[in-house]
Amino acid sequence: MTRRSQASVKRTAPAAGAAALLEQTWRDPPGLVGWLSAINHKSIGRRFIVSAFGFFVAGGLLAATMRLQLARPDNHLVGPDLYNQIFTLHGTTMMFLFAVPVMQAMAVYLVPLMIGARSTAFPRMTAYAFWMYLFGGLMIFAAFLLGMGPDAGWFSYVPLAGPDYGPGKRNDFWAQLITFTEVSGLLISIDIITTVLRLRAPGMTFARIPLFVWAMLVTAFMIIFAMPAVMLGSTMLIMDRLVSTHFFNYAEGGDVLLWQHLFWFFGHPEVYFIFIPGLGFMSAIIATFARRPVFGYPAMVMSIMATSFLAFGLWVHHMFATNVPELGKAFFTAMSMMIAVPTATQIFCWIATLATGRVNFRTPLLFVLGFFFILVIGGLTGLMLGSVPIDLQVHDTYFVVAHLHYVLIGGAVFPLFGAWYYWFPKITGRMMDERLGKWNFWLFFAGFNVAFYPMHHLGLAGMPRRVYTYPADMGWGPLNLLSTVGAVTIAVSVLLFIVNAVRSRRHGAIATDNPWGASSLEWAAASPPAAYNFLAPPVVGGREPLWEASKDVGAPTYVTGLALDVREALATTPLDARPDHRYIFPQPSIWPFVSAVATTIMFIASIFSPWAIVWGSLLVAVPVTAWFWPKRAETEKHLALEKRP
Amino acid sequence: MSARGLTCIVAASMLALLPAACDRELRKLSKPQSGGPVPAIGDKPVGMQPGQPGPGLQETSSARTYDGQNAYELNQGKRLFRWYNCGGCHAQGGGGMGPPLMDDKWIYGHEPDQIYDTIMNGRPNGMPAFRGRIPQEEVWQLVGYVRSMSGQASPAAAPGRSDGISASPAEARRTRENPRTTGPEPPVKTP
Amino acid sequence: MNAIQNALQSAGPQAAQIEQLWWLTLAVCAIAFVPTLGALLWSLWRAPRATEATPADTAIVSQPERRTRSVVVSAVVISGIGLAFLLLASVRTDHALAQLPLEDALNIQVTGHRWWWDIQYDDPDPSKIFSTANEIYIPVGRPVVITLLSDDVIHSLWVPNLHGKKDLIPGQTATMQIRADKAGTYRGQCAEFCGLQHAFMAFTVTALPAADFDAWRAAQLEPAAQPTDEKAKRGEQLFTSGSCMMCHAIQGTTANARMAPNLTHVASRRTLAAGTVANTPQNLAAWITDPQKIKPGVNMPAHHLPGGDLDALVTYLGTLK
Amino acid sequence: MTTNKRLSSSPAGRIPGNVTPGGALDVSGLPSYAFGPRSLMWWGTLGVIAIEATVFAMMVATYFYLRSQAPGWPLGVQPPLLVWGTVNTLILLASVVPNHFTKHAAESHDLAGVRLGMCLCILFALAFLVVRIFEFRSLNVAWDANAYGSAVWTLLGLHTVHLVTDFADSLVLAVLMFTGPLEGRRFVDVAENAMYWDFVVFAWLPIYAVIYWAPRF
Repeated sequence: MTRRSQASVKRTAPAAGAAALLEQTWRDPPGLVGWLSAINHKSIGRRFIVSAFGFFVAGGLLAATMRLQLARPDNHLVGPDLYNQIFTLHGTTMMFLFAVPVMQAMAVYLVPLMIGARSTAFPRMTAYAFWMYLFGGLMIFAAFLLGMGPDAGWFSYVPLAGPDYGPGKRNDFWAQLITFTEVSGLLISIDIITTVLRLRAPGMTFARIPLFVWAMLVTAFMIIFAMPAVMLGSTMLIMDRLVSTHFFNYAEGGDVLLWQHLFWFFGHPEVYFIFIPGLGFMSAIIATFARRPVFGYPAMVMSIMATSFLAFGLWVHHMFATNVPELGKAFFTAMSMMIAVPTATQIFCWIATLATGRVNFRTPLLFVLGFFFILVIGGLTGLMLGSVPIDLQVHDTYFVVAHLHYVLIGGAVFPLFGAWYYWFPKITGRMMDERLGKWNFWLFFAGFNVAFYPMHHLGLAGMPRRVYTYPADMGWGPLNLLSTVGAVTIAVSVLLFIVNAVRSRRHGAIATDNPWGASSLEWAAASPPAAYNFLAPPVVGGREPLWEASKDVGAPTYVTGLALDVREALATTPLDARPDHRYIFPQPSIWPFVSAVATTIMFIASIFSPWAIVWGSLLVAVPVTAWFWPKRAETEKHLALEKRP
Repeated sequence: MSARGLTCIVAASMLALLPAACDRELRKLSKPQSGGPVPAIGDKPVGMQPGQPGPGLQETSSARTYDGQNAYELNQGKRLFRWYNCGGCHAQGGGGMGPPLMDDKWIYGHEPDQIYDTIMNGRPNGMPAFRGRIPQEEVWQLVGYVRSMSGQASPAAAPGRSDGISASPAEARRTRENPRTTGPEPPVKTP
Repeated sequence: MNAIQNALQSAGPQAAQIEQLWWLTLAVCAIAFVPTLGALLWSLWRAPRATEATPADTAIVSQPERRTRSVVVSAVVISGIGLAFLLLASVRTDHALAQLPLEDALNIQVTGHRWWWDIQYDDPDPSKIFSTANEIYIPVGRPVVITLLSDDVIHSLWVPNLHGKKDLIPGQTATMQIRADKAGTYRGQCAEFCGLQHAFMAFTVTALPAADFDAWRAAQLEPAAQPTDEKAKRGEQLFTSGSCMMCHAIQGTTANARMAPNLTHVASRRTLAAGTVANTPQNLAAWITDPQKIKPGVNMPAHHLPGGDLDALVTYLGTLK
Repeated sequence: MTTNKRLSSSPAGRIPGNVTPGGALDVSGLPSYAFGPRSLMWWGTLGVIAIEATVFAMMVATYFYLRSQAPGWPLGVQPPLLVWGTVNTLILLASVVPNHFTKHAAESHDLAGVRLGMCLCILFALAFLVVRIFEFRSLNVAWDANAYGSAVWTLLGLHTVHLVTDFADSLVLAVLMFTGPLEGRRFVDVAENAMYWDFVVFAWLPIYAVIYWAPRF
């Protein structure tokens, strides 16, 4: 802490109206233009979460339609063409427009608060990423409503999704949606990594980073190394379709399996960058409601890292039915088994935490307990799928559908709902209704198992995935009907959640700053937090800043000396978070929004003509330059604050 | 990029339902049922001589399902062009025993109905009659595809490259020829 | 169509191997599941209750929790052992699947089409090669090597009662070794999404005693029966001079196209349109008239035949036993 | 500093939880920006570099995967002509000199040096963009001829996209350096731009090897 000792400690009277000034400096500008120019991480985070939830509901409605179609054999509610579009869009929406973005959205809102910062590292980029995500999602749903929805599955296997067997522009929209969401996801990842590494409160060393922040940091790194694969793959796909390249044309030296390798090299890690943030929510919620820090912090961190590394060695277990060399398959089976160890470790640590803690049964904890039951089942069926011989039987059957929903809904959606109940008071300043919350949980939990448990049996009884209907004499009818009943129950429980959220937002009990008696820094900010998060950014002296006294004897407890009328914050060193320099954040700007619009036009146009890339990039260059170009007035202010390194 | 492409962008991005965009991707999976008069059927088997129809199929006006801008119909047409071995004479549109189909020259006319007529009733010097051998709906699909070979279909609907040896550029990337009728005259023989 | 399709009712060594592994894995997973959830419920039951006001217990941060740690560590170790065991079992089964003895194996070549199966029985003697569609017949107890090809997109051949699935990938050749030890008919269907009618791309594998199989094979090698009565003759003429012969083949006639199922012995089949409807004259007539009603998206076109012609055609096809 | 209001005291509330209140940490003395790994922009740029390096790696992997599936390589065409690719490699490597000159000028707040350096860099950029056109001409294969053609065109295209964006960045930055408004942080932007330039140059070397030499072995 050398630099800190150098820093002189002033003691003078409180500056009058400091809070008002800061609020004025950090808040979003007024008016519609102001709304579009907003870059405050909380505004963007809120919009991000709400949009992602919107897509979750849309994807859910698609799922409900499928369940109604499958409720009885030889059903003709929707025909094969529409059904294929529906299940493709359901998978695409849930994976690309809900599961991954919603986790990043939570991070955009929470991470700066949890590490005692005032903003994400690149707020304008955060805004741009959000708009790109939103426009991409709107594009794909527009295409669907126009009868041009993608219809080759969320995995878009070639040649089915290729130019020869996927006529029209349907799958081009899919491929371009990937580009949208990847741009968004990758930018947010850079943002989160830089935020976590450089903007942590002084004293928050690596060993003191909250587990949720760890999870998001690791996830961000995974995204950076996994997403490029599918981005490249979807680009090849669109080039094959638009300009006749031959990447996937076996007759001209291409290869059909190349797509599967590229897709699953991303696709399998993707499961984990949906799952790992869920683990982060788990740790945050369990610690608070067991009234003690999570047992085995180092083990937890190590497990998250181990998972993220092993996740890159699993992709071929989606391809066991192709003729991949046997030896390779054995390796991937081994990896699939191995990745269970870190997850098991975390589960045991949480159980230990609950066993040695004092338990406060509230809705967030209920959802966490739901995780244990559902995810453990999903994990075990995962082991079965990891084994080559068993996979050969259940691969591409409803057994897999059951498994993946047990893992993703159990491992991510249940913790996520818990997280929404947990952080709702922080975001809105009001508590959610506990009684509705419990109904919401029990209906969701029951409905989920009724909907998805029977699918295990359907799969073993030979029902393949992605069939729009099935003959009556296969005997799959009753279980499918049961499953549909479960699906409806889930829909009701989600409706309850919406009702609860909307009502509580207006009439919920006023929340204190720290309604759950939690330990992490976001609970030191107001509920809802002021635009500037912390009037005096905190200095951290331990892993549980709100629970334990500072471990750094005689260390200061808060930061002063930051400008009030300029968006200025403290940048710290990556490892041990020592104060490094004062970082000046950009002002709100309309240009990220305009740039996103321009990029959207370019991307959609390039579905129809390769030349759109050329004139489109010129179209994008203009707003991006304007975005970067500094304002004279701001520069003046900065010069006044300037101090050379 | 094409005007149609632009309309599609506007449609998609503005969520406005433009019929142009919808129809192009529509898949009419259930063809219209037809009644209508029962034509007389020749009783002796017919070979593939020009101008002589095969027996059996009942034709109806309601079966005119031509849509030269529908991606699915065009793609089906391309499949049938391969299945019925049209390439045997016309190659991949480049022409062989039969005239090329990629260029702007149409001996017997480029209008859909003229092409339909050519396929159904055949033409002198080699083009067999497919009446009675290919159902009307499929002939109309072939008509749409044949026109797309010289770029008459929107690039947003015309087929892309096939999964096979690519002899000629994909229909979606062909330059739109300005069709002109050159016949009636014997088809150009290329050695 | 009332054939069974179930991964847990094995009728051959391959499926049996997998079934054993399945039950073993299930047992191990149950052994893992019960104590884990038990431990969770137990700790929740005995842990003292608290409210958000309860001061957090941070003492434990400073003093190490040796007992808890040893419990957690041993739990991790045990699960590690369980996983290693499962891995071993899985690899062993995988090995066993590759060891099916193949002497005097029957060679069948299956080509996937949207949305039906072209089946060709290979033989060193070319005159003994024949094609059929959607219904595979094999002798009981004799190994069968199936060569898998695709004509368009990726399909996957799956007969759960006999073996796991194997993909048919365009531009690649895969093989699958099976053996049926129980006589019977086993249903299978395409397991890789292949477009509009993926749901109705089914087939059956019928295991016959050796003698019956040879009889069946001899019958299949015969060319189509010559029509005797006038109506059937008319039907054949319609078939060979009309649009049917553009895609279908019937051995012993001029029809020899390969785009659609070989109909030489169509009357001997259980179902039409790859397991979509039962093979009855009514269904056949409906199918010829408007296939899209029965199997939307199928490549078979509608045929608006005058009543008499339709009747003749159906009668003729009915004679192709 | 007088024009700027600062919070220089213990505020009411908002001090994290039950931590025993110590003193304040006054950071007004710290620099308002920093170079290299100390700057946030450096980490942002590093993130972008990581992503793009992964894309290149994936594309190279694709190239060799396709090659491993092919009967012969390159698929029935001549390998690319060496001359233009090699010329461009030399130009790119040479551009490292003015680039680093610019970087050092920026780090020592030498505006004149930065202006000169950036102009030189832009001249180099123009040079390798022009030569790049001839490179595409000398590939001896069309992108739609076969999978090999698709792979090399995509690989070369990907890198060209980076050349173009880097050229555009530098151009905008150079203009800014002449027109202003300027502050110390702008020198950081110049330094990070130089770092990205280095990436584009050194990422080229493996790509050059793959495009021009791999088909010859």
